[in-house]
Amino acid sequence: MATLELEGVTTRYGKVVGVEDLELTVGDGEFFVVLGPSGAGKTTTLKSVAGLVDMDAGRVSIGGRDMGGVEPYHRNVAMAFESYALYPQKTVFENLASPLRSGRTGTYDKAEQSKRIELVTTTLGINHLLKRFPRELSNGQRQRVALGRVLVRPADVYLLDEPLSHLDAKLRAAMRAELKQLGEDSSTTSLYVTHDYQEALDLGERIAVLRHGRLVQVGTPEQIWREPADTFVAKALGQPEINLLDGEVTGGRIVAAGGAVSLPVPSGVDVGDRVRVGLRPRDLDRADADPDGGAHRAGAERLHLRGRVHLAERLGRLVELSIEVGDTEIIMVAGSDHAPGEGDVIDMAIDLADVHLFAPGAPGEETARLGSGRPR
Amino acid sequence: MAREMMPGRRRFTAGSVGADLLILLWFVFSLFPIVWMVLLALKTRSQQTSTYFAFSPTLENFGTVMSRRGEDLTSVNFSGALLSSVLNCGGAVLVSLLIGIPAAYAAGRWKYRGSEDLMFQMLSFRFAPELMVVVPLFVIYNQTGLFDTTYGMIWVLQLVTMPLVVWILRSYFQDLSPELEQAALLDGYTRRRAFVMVALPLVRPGIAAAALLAFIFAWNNYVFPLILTDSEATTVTVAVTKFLGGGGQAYYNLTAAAALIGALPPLVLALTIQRYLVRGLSFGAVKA
Amino acid sequence: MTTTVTGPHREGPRQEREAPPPLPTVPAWRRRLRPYLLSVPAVAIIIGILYPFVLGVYYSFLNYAAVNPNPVWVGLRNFKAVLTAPEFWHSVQVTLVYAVSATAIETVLGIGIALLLNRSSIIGKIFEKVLILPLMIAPVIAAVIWKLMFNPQFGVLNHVLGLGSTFDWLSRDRALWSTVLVDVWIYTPFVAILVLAGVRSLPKEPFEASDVDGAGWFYMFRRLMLPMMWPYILVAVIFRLMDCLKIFDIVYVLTAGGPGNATRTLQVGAFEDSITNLNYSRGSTYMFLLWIIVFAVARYLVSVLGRAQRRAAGAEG
Amino acid sequence: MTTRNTSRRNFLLGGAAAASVPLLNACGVGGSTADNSGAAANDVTGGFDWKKASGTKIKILQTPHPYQQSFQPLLSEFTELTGIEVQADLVAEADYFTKLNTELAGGTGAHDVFMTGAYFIWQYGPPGWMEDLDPWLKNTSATSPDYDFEDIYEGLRTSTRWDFKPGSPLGTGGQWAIPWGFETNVIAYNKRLFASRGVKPAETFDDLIQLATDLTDRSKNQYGIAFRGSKSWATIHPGFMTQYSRMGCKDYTSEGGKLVAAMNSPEAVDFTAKWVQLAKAAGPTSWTTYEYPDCTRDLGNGNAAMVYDADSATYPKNKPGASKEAGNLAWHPGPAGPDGSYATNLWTWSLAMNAASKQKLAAWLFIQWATGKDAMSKATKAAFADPTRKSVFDGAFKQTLGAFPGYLETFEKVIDSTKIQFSPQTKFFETTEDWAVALQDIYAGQNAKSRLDALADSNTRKLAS
Repeated sequence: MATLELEGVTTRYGKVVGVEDLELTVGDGEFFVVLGPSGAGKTTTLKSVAGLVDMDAGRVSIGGRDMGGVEPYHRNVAMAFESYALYPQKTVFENLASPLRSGRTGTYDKAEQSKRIELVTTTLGINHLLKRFPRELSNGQRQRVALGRVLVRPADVYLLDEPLSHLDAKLRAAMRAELKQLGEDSSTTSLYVTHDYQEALDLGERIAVLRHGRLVQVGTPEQIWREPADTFVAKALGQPEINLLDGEVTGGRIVAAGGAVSLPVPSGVDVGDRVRVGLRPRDLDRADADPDGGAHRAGAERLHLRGRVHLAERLGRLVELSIEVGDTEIIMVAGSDHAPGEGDVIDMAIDLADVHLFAPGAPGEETARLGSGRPR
Repeated sequence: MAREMMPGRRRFTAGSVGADLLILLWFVFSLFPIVWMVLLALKTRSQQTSTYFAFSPTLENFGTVMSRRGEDLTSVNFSGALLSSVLNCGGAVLVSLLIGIPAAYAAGRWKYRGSEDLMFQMLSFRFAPELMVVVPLFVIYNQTGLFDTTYGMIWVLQLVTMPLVVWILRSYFQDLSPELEQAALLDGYTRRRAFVMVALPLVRPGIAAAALLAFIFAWNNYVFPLILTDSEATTVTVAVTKFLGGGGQAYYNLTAAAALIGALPPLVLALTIQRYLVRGLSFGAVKA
Repeated sequence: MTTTVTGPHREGPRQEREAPPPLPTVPAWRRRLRPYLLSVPAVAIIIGILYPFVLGVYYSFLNYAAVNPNPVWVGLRNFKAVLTAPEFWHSVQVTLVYAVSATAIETVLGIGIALLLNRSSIIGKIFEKVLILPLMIAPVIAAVIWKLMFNPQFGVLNHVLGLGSTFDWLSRDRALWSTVLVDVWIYTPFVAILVLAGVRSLPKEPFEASDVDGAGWFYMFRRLMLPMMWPYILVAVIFRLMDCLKIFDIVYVLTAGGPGNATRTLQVGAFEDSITNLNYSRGSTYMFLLWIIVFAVARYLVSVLGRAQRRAAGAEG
Repeated sequence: MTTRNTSRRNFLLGGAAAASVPLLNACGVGGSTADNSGAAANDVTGGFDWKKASGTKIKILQTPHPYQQSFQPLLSEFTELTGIEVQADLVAEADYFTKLNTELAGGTGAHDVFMTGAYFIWQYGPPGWMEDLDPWLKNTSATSPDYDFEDIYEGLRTSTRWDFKPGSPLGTGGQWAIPWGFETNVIAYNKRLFASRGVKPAETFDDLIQLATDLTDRSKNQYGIAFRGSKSWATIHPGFMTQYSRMGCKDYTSEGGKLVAAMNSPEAVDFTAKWVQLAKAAGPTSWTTYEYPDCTRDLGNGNAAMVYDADSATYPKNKPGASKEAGNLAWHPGPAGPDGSYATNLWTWSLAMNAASKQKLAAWLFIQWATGKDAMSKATKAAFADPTRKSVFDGAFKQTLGAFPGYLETFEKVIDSTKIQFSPQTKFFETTEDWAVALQDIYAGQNAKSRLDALADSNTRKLAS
């Protein structure tokens, strides 16, 4: 029911930076995901919004109102903590009733309280646990109670800190679907924090990627996936991780992997004499054996590679292949039918549109994307 | 036997018996004085210096010690001292809790300038030589009329109870995830309500342990009442030592009975908080 | 603190244009002040305790005594007098001997008892319950009990140990060791329960691993256990050493510092000066010097503890 | 219990008073300066009347003692006579003087009247803590015509009168306390044991050593002689100081108005070494902890054959049923000095008034009553030994002495040479405790000469500063 704006938010813990100069605008009712590895400042972002940590600089506004100096209990936000933060001395029911009884989230009589709790616990599949204490629950159940304590009440903003991280795979998938539905149905602005890129891509209307407390990129899932702002974002999305090859620019062409990879410098991209070439394992197709695998755009220009399979690791339906290409190793994922064996030499191809170029850098250094659009 | 003392796998060997014997030896040493005190307390006056173990026990001494009759014999008003001890220590613990809980909470929750200094200052009270403070207090108390009063004792006993309460409770508050209170804040509760609703109930065992331990230490204190009280607010520990020279006569049986009565409250309290004892005794440094 | 905000659903249809009512705010300085406000009463107590402490230091620069109620500043004269008096150095020696020997014996015995109790034997389980009894009895009361037991004529010790009536536990040569004995009786359980808590918190894996490797128990004790236990032992040692340096009650009740000055520890000496003789300045000078000793030892040991805790944390993590 | 209100009131009054004085002086430094001009005594005018302070209440501080115990039942008579309520607080002797000192130093005036001894006056009269009773005695409005102060033995009256000049003899200056009961320090022995062994009390100090050693049989838990040995000034003043004086030794000599310690004179060293030898050979095992109750306990139990201490301390042990050896005790003056001296150290329990008392008239009436003829005579019938009034001693007291062989004879033998053998000086307690410590050190094996040299040196310096 409200927009959420963060302007220049900086929160430090002593000398340790939580978040630095964060600028975000979350639209009314938007389901916004913050993605980043641990220590990136995701939780700090949420707590800065909630007013649970003292910001060193910047402004948070909810619904157009500046939250500077406003106590958390006046902000009308709800948060699911990664640690659950369930009151150990209270039952599940009491935990869920807590926000309804404070008087600051609305006025509910006993019947309304029970009704709301019944509704949300049924959705979350924990309605049989109401009389239990948190210590009598599994982690997954606790997490759902924590989520329930958010959803049971109306709020201007929902803050969800890794709410699915402790669920087992099956439940996580189900809950993700549930959440997606909820996000679409509900008009509550939500800030959702995760380290799981699939969750982010699946749930987020927009995604912000954080690293070391700084905002790296904001965009729709499509933008983030297609145009990662730098190697960090590129690596954060996709499993296996994107292949990054160091390349030299010679005579209008980019040459990498000891000459095994060669492609033209895209027009409109300002390159120096060195670049990094990024190839997502799932974007690579088998050019030789896979008749219709890899739904590449018809007629698109393609980069062709040849290499020797060094290692083949079966992952269910797919096979992860380590392929020696020139003097480097490239990972690709292929369908397990007709998968090559170790030692086989195979041909691969990738749409030039899917080749990402980044500025050169030392190993371990993250570098920015070259060119604003796709390389052509 | 030796291997069994290490953590991990248990093994029963002939050495176990040897170890049990060693431990038995300690406990004979450890419990003998207490047993002896009980025996002495059960003797009549004529048996007190003449027999060691064979005698006809009587409970009379306890009644004598607590009554006017004991005071006439020994000039020690023991029941009055018991009451004073309860008032002094109870009052001191109460004050320490009222003042110490907020301070412990602040020190456990926030890192703020001076918090470590405050805690260290508290700790330094625990290790300061008592007389350094008591001698000037003796002069001050005499001038202000606090000498030999319960108020005066409650004040000076803060030196004993306050560091204990603050340090123990800080360690409990530190263990308590701040996110619990944060959750309450976001549920719409004010900080005070969040504290009362969430934090306080969860550190209740810590509060109980700190309070009882502080009470025990205040009860067992000797220097303060020795110097800062006379007859009105004097305590059990001072009263027990008075029996030794009481009345120019030696009532060792009464001394033992008084010692037993004086030792009982701390023993009972200690057994009720045994689980929390280690943490309390080490000021929260060792979490058992 | 009241609020004007209620659930957003209570409002009617959304009114985009209208400015929402302002929320109550708490200025930043008041937020930052919060922990200080909570600590104010405690700080008041500290100041209240520090005041007499500072006054005590001040006394040591006066010639203040009950018989001289209008003292004057005498500078360092008290310190010169005390530091050149052989009684003071004798008291320092007595205090150090008491503190070091009592702490050492209690630490060794305490570790031994903890290790013995760590075995899962029935006897150990029972004894663990009563281990703390001497520790919880008031030290003075314990001293009274022991004083009765030490009595050469009717005291039970000479009877049980067959020493006859001529063995004087509190003679000049023995009094210090007898007071140490009482200290050991009271406080060994303190070390034992701390160390026992430490032993129980140790991970089992390294021991099982070296057991499989066939390591001897002494090797395990020295190489594995002791380093991991070091912080626990140090905590116990710090508490015992500090308390022993300012020992008063046990000694005062058992010997009052005698015979002669054989057990006149620093705090007993200070008591004699300031309370028995009502010479506040000389007593305060003693206490000030003792305080410096205690403070120096405490600072040193706490820094050692800090290092040990970091090392132990590193070893386990 | 009724006094709790008083404390609380004091607290409030004190708090208000403290608020009005400068900070450091108010709290922590600077004592009270009591009004000691005798103005309070002179405020009392008109004819004498016991009821003049009727309706007031006083507190008295005492140590449990036969004297105090004899008077306890009589307190109600006092209340009846005067309408003054009395609360008696008791503090055991071991702590008594520390308590008394600290209370007087505090200047709170919590207790109006207290039991004290002569030495106490030397140290705690000068700061103005004790009321000069001379103006009270002289005021006929405050003192009954029947009081007859002169009836109290002169030696005792002068022992509590001093002008506070170190080295100046007792007997001049203010009357700081009224003598109540007194003690001579002599030997009490177990007559039954002496008879069975066929021995008689020793007449010389060397004989005493021999006798005591002969009577010692550690295997039977029996030893020759008990006297005090604890780390306290009180170790010096009874038997030790008595025999010390008989051997011709002095504590201090006065040189040009300055006191010089004489504990290390050749005869003093010789005697001290022998005394300690006696303690080792024939004294109690834990001599260094011995106070008078330990001594009299051992005498009463039959463990000690003799006690060299106050006659009034051993006296109650012979009362029927008071101890195992009751009825078997007898008294003897103890060994004479080489020149036949029976010099004996005196202890008077006296009653003194707190200068900070707020009920001075009532306090004075109490002192007057307690040291008066009637009350003292009545107390003597209980266990009050050695009353300070000649009329009472010759009257009521002598009648009780039939069952106490040698008590009266001993008393009469020593009384003429009984006086305070110490030199009056203001650091009595500290320097005399140091003396006791020296005895303990010598007992533990230190050389008597060098130890006493060190003591004398230190004490001379302490008195000079």
